[in-house]
Amino acid sequence: MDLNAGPEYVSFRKEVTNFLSENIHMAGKARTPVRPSKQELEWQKKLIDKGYAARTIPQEYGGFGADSDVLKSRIIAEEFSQSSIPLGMANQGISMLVPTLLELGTDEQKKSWISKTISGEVIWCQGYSEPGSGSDLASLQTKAVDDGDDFVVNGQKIWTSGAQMSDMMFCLVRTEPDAPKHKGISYLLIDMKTPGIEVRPLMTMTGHAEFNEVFFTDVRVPKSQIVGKRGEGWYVANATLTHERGMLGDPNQSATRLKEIIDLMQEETFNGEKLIDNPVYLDRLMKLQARVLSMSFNSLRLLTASHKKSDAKMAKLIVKLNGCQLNHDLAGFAIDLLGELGTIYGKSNHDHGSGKWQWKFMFDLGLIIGGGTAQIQKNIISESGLGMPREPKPILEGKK
Amino acid sequence: MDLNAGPEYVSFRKEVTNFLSENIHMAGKARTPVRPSKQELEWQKKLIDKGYAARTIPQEYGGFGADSDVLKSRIIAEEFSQSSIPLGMANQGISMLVPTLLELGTDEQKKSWISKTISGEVIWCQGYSEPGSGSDLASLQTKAVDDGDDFVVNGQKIWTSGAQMSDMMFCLVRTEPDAPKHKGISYLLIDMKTPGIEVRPLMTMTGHAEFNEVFFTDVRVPKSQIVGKRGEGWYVANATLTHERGMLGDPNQSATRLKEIIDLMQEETFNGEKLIDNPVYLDRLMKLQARVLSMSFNSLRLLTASHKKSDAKMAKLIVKLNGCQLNHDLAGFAIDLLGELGTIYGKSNHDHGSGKWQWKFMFDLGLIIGGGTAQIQKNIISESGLGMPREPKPILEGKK
Amino acid sequence: MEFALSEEQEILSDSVKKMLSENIDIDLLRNHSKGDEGIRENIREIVVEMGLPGILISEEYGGSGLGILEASLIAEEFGRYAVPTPWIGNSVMAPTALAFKKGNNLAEKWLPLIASGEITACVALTEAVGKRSNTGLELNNSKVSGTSIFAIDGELNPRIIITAVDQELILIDTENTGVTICEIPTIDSTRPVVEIIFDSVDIEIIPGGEKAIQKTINVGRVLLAADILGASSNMIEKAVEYSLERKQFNRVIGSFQAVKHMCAEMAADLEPCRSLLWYAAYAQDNIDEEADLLSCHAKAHLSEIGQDVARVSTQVFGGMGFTDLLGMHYWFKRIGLSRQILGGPEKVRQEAAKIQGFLS
Amino acid sequence: MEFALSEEQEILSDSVKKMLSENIDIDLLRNHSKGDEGIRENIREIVVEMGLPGILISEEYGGSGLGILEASLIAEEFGRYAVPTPWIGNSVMAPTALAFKKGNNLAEKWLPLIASGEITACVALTEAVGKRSNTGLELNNSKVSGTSIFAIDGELNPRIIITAVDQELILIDTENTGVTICEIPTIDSTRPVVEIIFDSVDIEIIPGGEKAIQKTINVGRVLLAADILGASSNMIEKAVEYSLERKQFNRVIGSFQAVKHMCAEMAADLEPCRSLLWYAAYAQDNIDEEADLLSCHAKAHLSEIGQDVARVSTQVFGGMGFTDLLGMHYWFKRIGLSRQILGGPEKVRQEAAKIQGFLS
Repeated sequence: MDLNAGPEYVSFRKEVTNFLSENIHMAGKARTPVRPSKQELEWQKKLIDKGYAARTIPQEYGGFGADSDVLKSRIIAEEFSQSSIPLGMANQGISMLVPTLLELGTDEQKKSWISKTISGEVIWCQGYSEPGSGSDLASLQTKAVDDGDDFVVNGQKIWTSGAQMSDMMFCLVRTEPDAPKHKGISYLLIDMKTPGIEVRPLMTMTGHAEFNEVFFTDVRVPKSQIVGKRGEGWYVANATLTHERGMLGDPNQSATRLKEIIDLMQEETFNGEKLIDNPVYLDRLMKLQARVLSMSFNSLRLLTASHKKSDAKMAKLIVKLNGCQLNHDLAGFAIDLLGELGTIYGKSNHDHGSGKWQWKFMFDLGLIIGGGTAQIQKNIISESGLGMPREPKPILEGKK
Repeated sequence: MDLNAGPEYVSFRKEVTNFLSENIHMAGKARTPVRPSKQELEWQKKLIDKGYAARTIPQEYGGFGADSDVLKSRIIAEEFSQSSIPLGMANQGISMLVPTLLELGTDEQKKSWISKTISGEVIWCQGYSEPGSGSDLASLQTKAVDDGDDFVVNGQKIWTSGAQMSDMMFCLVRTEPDAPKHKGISYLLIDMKTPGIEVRPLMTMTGHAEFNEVFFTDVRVPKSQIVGKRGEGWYVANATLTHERGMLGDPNQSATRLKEIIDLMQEETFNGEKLIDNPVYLDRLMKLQARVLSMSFNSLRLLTASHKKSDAKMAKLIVKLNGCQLNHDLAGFAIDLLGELGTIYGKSNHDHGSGKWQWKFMFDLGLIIGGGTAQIQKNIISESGLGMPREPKPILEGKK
Repeated sequence: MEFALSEEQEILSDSVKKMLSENIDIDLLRNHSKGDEGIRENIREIVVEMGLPGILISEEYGGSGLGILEASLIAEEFGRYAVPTPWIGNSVMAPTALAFKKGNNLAEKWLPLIASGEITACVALTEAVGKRSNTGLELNNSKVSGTSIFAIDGELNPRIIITAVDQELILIDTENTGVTICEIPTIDSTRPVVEIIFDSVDIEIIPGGEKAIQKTINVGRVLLAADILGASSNMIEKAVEYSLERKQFNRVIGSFQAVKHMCAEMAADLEPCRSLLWYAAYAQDNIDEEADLLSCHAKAHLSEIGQDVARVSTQVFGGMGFTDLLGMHYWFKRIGLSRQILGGPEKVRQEAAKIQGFLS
Repeated sequence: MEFALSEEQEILSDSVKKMLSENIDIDLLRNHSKGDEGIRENIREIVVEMGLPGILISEEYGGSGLGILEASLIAEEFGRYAVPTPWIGNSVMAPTALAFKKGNNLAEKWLPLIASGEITACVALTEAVGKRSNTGLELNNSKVSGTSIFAIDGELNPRIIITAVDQELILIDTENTGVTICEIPTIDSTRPVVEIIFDSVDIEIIPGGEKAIQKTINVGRVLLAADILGASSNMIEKAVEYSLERKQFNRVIGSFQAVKHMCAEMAADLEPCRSLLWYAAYAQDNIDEEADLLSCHAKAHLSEIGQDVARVSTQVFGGMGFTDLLGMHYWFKRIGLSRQILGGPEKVRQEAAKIQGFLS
């Protein structure tokens, strides 16, 4: 254990803070997915030039080309977060497709897509889940039938965020309907302007359409657009799925929320008494603080493990389950603190910020469900983490 | 809804309280299972004569012979409990065997055993569970082989309370080893003095031996000692098993505990401050009080349902699960209130009553497990209560 | 002693349920939440036709003279169907306030109008439970000024407002000048709440003082608990139904032990709440000395259990529960609002402790 | 920055584990709990032989000069094996108290004797955390009288007792007259605690005042948390093992989703505690401004999670968990004692709030 940074990192942090103080005026704000503006594209370019975005992506594909150094990556993340500046563009193309192509794409695919993706020229959405295939993702039914130089795709995807403004989708389709379910899937890159694709916004409980449904009717996709081999799409997707799960339940977010809650308790009153002076609320706050600290330190542990290229095992497996529940509980506490005012969801003279908390309370419940439900997470923890057996296969009853 | 008792019940309650105030000097104290003393046998006789014990058992079998009236039964229970007097002898012979014999015993069995059992002359223990058969009780392996006029019993039982001082055991054994597991069981009455029976006390986490193991080696049991038909023991036992489950998680016990906890909070201090003045403890107390009240009222609801001979369904199914957990949580709260002192388990100048709470805390955890684990209870609630399907049968893997 | 609903109570509950099942469905809730005002008027008409606004009002004033338990049974069904109509303020709290002292002028004047459905009454007692910043009323020269928020049943041009100032219940006729009412947008689109600004408005005092205020709050709390009970029951029922249809891994998800146990835990938590609620409701009319405490426990405990049920059942629905498609979020949010109004769980438990003489 | 154990720390932890796995088993715990005093002496010898009592004591006094993190790793293993030997008081709290101010006479005199294992030190700070009735010390003419309960590591004829009076840490040589020590019987037979009665006994003041008292309590709390971590880890590990052996319904019970999820929840709750503990232990030696707060959080949070793990893992063991046969109750009870000493969860969270300036 040594929580002091070495001198190399101290000076690197200084470099980042200097950059930020000089250039902060150029940065945009974090926004819900929309096409990047000209200013944002320029900012992204600047970040890549400095190595604050696309840091480890080889220069030949438009990246900065640095060696992997998780500590520096963390310093960058921390300093950008401190300044409330988004760390370059964040989208599923950058976080999921690019690592996949780097590992499994053909040379031509790498050259065609990586540079355009990290620069923000091409925006991607993800086409994995289907209405009938959630926890059992591998049962997906969207078909891609071999027809000359193309696959012809028919089916439906769901939970596709940003679909309406994306150029491309990376997508799982069933190419071999007779193979066992995990072996009949292929990973396709689909141009969203292809005829036969319809995007419909999907309204959620929050009252917003954070996701979409995407319908495919006889959509032709050139065979060259397959990543990995035909029938191996499940394995192509899986590396990055793990990556996605690691991103859910971010402890930095929990820590920020806790700080906001303490501020709220110091500002708000009930019957003239400050909320921070209520012993029962304080006890609840301390319980939550212990959980937040535990997850923050767990994340430092993961960082070190990643730095040392060692497997953090259980410490990693539990992040999504714990983190999403913690974030949900924090939002629920904030709502309770605000009492009646905590239910306000819209414009009102008496709005003390509850809209944000209510949105989080609901959206985080969605995150507890999405990206592998809590139940699936517990299966994974018990099987991969504790070595307990998989559910035995049931004897299927005769069809009715 | 009408929570007023009718005039018949008001006068019945008066009769009971009069009896108690006149005769209280004759009553013994509730004790862990030992053979009843002469005084206790006399007291039991008096109670049966008055109809406060063995109330609904026909006079020909030594009972009082009253019609069933759950309200009067409750009044008796309440008043005896108020006076801290045990409601006659309570043992598994009376609570489980007698109802079974009344329903399914031969005339001769009824005449032989019921009167002696309720009078306390014959004491019974129960032989159901085995080390390998807990949740899956029907997998029991104790064998009874047909040999002339007798069955010859070999095997082992566990969780047998009072075995060392019992005259007889009602016992489940496997008589048809080749039948499906539920259909190969018979219900036998076994004399505990038969050669080949060994009783070993079973020490539990509480440090006491509340239960025993019983070993059978070539124990001969006359065939006339079977209750119900051969191979139907599972169904014979099941009626009274339900009865046993209903008894666990008694809300009267929870209410008594809550009252004791409030007394404790009013007496004990920490750093000179009364515990009852600590807002965080009070919040915890109020949460527990709401649960206690809910379960008490639930029990009134069950009482009325039983009175009207209607099926209380879910309200009944949840009693064991909720009640045992609630009692455990109450004990845990009492321990927390006492802090360090709450861990004292034995004679000490600083004993503020923690021994009782620690024993309950552990024994109640045993009750959460015993008599159908919490997991089995949840299966039952979801299947019988909510109509969800049973676990599908797994495809068994080949033997290694 | 009979701890069960009477036949009449069962019939009342069933008839309300039948009426609601015929008139309320998810499309209606959706259209209502999008601002279709006609829906409020229509449902209000049906409710009035059934005589429900007069449920607590004595027969001499044109009501049916029933009790809080009957009102709770109706509230439970209103919760089950997430009914968008005035109920707890108009038909329960206001009549309780007005009838606290028998035979006063205000009761004579207004109760018949509430019973007949001619007017609606709005109840503004949030500040009597606890004040947030920038709220509260004060009296000057017998006129009231100030702001009350989260007033209940103020959406249909209420003719009267019942609120409290200086430990007295007061009544305001909204035909007087100086009253401004506007809806506060909350998560729960099924039950609008309003903000009322009083600018030197004439008042009348409803007799009964602090005790009348407390009793009015008590019945409001019991009724909110009943609403949560109904909403939660519905969420469990629908979650079980869904789990028996939805398949993953070639099995209905309701056959997985994890899902079964989630449902079993919800049911085990909720079922005893029904008995708690019955007792609490019965106590309001029949056991004076337990009425305060039981209303607190019913409100706090159902708020906690209801929140758990809302969360867990949404998880059983999975992604579908998170979307608007099934519409289960209307219940999730309705439970969320009920939890906070007339005192959140911590506040109400604190009161429960004080009632018993703890926490001086 | 490296948030991981160093190679040296791993080696230390492994060597302690190896020593314990060779010397401690369930039969030994059982015999010890039945009063076999020889066991205490034997284990003490082995622990001394490994140099563990001197772990925190600087090399000049014959120790190995390591830190609280190293001591916590040892405590974790002691918890995992439920080791019946003085540790937290003797080897951690006492040296921390004595070395708070560098180079004082008392340190010079006693630390070498603790390091070498020649004496044991008992720490009696229960009343500095919070007084129960009929306890507490007072000073008259530089002599101490009164009662301290739940003193730690007083079972092997301790030569010195460290306690506090009037905001000062004090040291009592038990060779002075007037000290009576007797064991308090608790649920946890593996770690005896004692009651000490002082009857006008000579004292010496350990320099450092309130800060020294606080620091001594802090490290005690961190070490108790470490003990809970080890004990809980063991319970989960053994529960999983058992679930893979025990069959019901023709399947190992570990293949039932209910059992799998119970185990997964325990693991998910416990795993982040390890990071919390490492940080809290590291902070005691390296981050002064966070040391107080983190020791509170580690103690309170591990007490809560530990209790859950103890309960749930016992349920996984089923009836066997409730009997004495597997002996898992030694860990259940050890966790139970650790939860209560040096401040139960509510008390310690209250301190955590105060440290941050909340709750004036």
